[in-house]
Amino acid sequence: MYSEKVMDHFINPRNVGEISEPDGVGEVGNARCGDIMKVFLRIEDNVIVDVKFKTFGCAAAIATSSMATELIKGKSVDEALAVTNKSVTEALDGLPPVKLHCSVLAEEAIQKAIEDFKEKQETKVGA
Amino acid sequence: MYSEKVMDHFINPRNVGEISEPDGVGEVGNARCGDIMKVFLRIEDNVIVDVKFKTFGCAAAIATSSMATELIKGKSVDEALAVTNKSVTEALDGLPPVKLHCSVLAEEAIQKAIEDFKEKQETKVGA
Amino acid sequence: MKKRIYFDHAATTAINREVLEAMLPYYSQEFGNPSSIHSYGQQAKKAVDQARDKTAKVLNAGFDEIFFTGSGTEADNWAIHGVAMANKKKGNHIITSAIEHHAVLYTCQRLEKAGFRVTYLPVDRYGLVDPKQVESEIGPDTILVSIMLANNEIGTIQPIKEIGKITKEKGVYLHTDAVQGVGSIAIDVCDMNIDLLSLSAHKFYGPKGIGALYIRKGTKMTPLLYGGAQERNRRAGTENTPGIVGLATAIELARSNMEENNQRLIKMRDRLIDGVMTKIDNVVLNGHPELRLPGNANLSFEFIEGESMLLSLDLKGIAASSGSACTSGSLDPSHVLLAIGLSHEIAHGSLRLSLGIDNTEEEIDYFLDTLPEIVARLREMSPLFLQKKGGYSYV
Amino acid sequence: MKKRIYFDHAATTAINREVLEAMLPYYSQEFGNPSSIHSYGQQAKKAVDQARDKTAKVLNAGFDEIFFTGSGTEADNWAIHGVAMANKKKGNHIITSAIEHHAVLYTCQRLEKAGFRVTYLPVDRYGLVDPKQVESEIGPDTILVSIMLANNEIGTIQPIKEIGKITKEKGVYLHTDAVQGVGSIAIDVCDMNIDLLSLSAHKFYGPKGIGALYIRKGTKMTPLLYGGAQERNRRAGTENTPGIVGLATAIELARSNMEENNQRLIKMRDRLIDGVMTKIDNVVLNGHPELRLPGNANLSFEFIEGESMLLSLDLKGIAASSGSACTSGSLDPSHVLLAIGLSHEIAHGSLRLSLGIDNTEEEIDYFLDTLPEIVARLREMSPLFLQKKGGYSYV
Ligand SMILES: Cc1ncc(COP(=O)(O)O)c(C=O)c1O
Ligand SMILES: Cc1ncc(COP(=O)(O)O)c(C=O)c1O
Repeated sequence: MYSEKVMDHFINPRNVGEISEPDGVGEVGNARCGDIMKVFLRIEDNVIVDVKFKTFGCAAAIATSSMATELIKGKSVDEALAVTNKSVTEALDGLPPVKLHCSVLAEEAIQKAIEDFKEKQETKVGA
Repeated sequence: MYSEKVMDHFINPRNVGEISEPDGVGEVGNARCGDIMKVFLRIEDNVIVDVKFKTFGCAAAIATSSMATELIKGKSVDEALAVTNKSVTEALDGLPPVKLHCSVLAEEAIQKAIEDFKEKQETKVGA
Repeated sequence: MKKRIYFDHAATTAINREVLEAMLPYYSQEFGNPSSIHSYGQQAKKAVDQARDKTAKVLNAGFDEIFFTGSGTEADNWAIHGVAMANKKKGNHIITSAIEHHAVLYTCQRLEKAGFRVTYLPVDRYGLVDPKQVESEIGPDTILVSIMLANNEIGTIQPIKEIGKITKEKGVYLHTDAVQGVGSIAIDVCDMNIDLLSLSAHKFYGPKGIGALYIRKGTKMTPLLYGGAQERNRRAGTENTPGIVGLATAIELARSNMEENNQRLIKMRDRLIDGVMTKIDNVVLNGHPELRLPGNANLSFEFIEGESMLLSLDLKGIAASSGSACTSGSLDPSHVLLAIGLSHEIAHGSLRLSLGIDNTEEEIDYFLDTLPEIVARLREMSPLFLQKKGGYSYV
Repeated sequence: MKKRIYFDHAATTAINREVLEAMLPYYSQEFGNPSSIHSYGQQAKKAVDQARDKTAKVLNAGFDEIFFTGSGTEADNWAIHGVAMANKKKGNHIITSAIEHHAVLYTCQRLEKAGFRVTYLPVDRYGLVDPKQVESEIGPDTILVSIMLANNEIGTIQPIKEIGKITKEKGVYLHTDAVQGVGSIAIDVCDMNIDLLSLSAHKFYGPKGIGALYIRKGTKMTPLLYGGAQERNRRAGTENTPGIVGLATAIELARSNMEENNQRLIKMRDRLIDGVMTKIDNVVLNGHPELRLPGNANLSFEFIEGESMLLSLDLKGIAASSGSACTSGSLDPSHVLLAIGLSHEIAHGSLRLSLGIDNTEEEIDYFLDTLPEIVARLREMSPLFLQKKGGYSYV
């Protein structure tokens, strides 16, 4: 059903965990629909130096969370914003059609975390 | 499908043939429906001393023809009239339900042959 | 052991050993439900997918245009009922032929009760549908044409490719019941413009209880069976994995041995027909002399009735059929034989001999030695023959 | 070889060797079409008749009340659609439950589109239908009640005998989907006043692609499949002789080993449930504590999602299911779990373990050793668990 890469990221998900006092946090999805992803970012000089996640969901949700965090790690904030559900899915060698919607979760969570980061920045700048 | 008795009478039908100048002849059925039976009777002192038949039809039609002629052979005309499709069927250890109608053929052919005999009698008596 | 000769391959066939071998693992080790996401299920799903791919390739169809069913009958019912239900806003007219299998005819009759109008095209004396007539019957409310690829009784092969050109041009769906054609006729659903095609594995040395419907992508139709999401939500019910694998193995084998088998069968069949015609008088060959299934010989013997021939042959170890096996419970002579213009009388005396890959030339010899006596004996017993000899005849 | 443990017997079962052995002759030597009148056909017909007789006896039904179908799904569709169509002049109301299999639910929905009115009875938190509610919903236009014997997801066994008393008294047909019940529940269609009953062989160690519908004599219903005169003109299609023989062999075996198997299964199942509840927190048992199928354990694990549990178990060699295998392609949590009142969140975290005759106590041990780590690992990864630990919870 799933590609080997998906299974690898499901069995050994990278970047699981939390970051205390993160520079940006994003949470999307809801338990009603069966998947939630929460992303924690540590950003220095506009570069994502660390990223962690927690995900409630199926194997596809967990694997895309893992892959997406890998893809943005070490990237600039703008580069990270360019990571789409398509690029995550491709990096995983594809997903079954019924699971494609899961890959949107990671894209949205990252965007939300970066928004959160930017808002915090503005607050700091404003302060 | 058929009982052993039916198969026996189909494989070795008794009384197949014709009687030249019979005392009674009866033919029933039609080729359109797939079965025809023709019965020839030789009657002496109101007793059926010989009987022959020709039948066009399925195994059940042939077997009932054979059995029915056996049942009336040596019987009085009145006894022969009492032979019903039911008694023929029973003598054959039954017939499949879809084939029950075949047994009516023999009953009717015999009745018709006896009628024919009686008509001829009357003509003779009348003459 | 008693000699046993099987000349009833149109009714059903014995499974090919290779096919059975291919099926067995899916009963025992690989028994998972293809809808299950664990490894048992995924292995079964892979087998089903491979089988779908094989089947599609043989018909030159797409992988996702093949739907497995529980029988050829289900495929026929589904095709016709499904297209009718989904397209009734477009029109309520269906065209079929007078010599279709009952799986098609009775489905059409059922739709007539539901307000559809059905045209049952006549056939000529060889059993052929005239494509021009198909064309002229298609009106603005016509939604479906259903014409069989080859007839199960008389073996006549229809000009489906010509009909397909017409239906394509007119924008009407074409269904073909190919249950008898698979294995002897090369089928290319693209080239022939077929939109729906039914098949049944047990007719080509595959297992019983499994069929398939090819449905061209984009065809609007409703399901026949509702329930689980199997077959991409279009045909519910746990997949019959061994059956599906068996069907695919059988269709591939049948296709790759087709030319060779056909040659052999045609030779045997023609010898059988010629032999019967030479040895026995008052015999008629039913169906088309050339456009017929390689294994099919359908002959009518005047003055005698089919079942007594069948049983007499059976006692000599020869299995044959009179009309379709499926209608043998019926009392009426075959609707196919009547449609080609036979009188009831002669239709009653029909014998179908359908040869298959296991038959031999020796079996043809034995048959040709055996049949004349049987016919003679039954004719001797027949009052019709009596009349014939006497100078007049009912027939 | 890798350890492989199959805890998904509700999805499908491996065929019993004895069953397969009984089937094999009908693929090869005894391959005739039961409708053929020659000896090949008659031998096959005898096998079909014997199978019908065996199947009837197990259900305490009459020989001519058993009709073989291509699946449990077909039997369900046929029962409901057939009764509805044949009795629509009498009434257009059908009563069923909210937790039926989709083969029943979707057939009912299709009938709603055709003008029928369907009442979907709620169930209590154990999944039980209330017979009193059945009674009070029956009106003058009610023609059919369809309530399953046992649920495929949560295993709850319905009070069919009580419902049967009511439907009999009210003169309404009772259909029961017994697909999950056969083999673990003693069925007597007379005693239970069942008019129609569906079953599917692959659920009780029989072959896939074969089912049966019991139809009480005199029940008014239309066919679902039209064509040949098979099954006394009520279900067309060449008989799947090997499948039919397999079904009959399997149902007899299942019945004769039932008490013994049930005892074993209940013991293993209860140890499994108790073990999980003891070792893992925040787990809910779904279904009725006692009125449940002997092999069924359905548990919901808070904070985590079912599929990731399934795949994690699969990687450890354990095959399980989350909700019904048939609905695993779907994204919504199971309609059954929602109907017993679970929140969506918890329903998503459900795991069905369905034990069968091949399972051992050692396998239960292995499972109880394996599951806690998996749940812990997934919970560690879950933001819901985080919140829970942090003092508040979504659930
Ligand atoms: C032309 C044709 N169509 C349909 C069928 C029905 O196939 P099945 O009996 O396998 O369902 C048959 C065979 O009986 C057939 O010969
Ligand atoms: C309760 C119930 N009814 C009907 C079915 C359908 O049976 P099948 O998939 O064998 O057609 C199933 C199994 O999937 C079931 O569990």
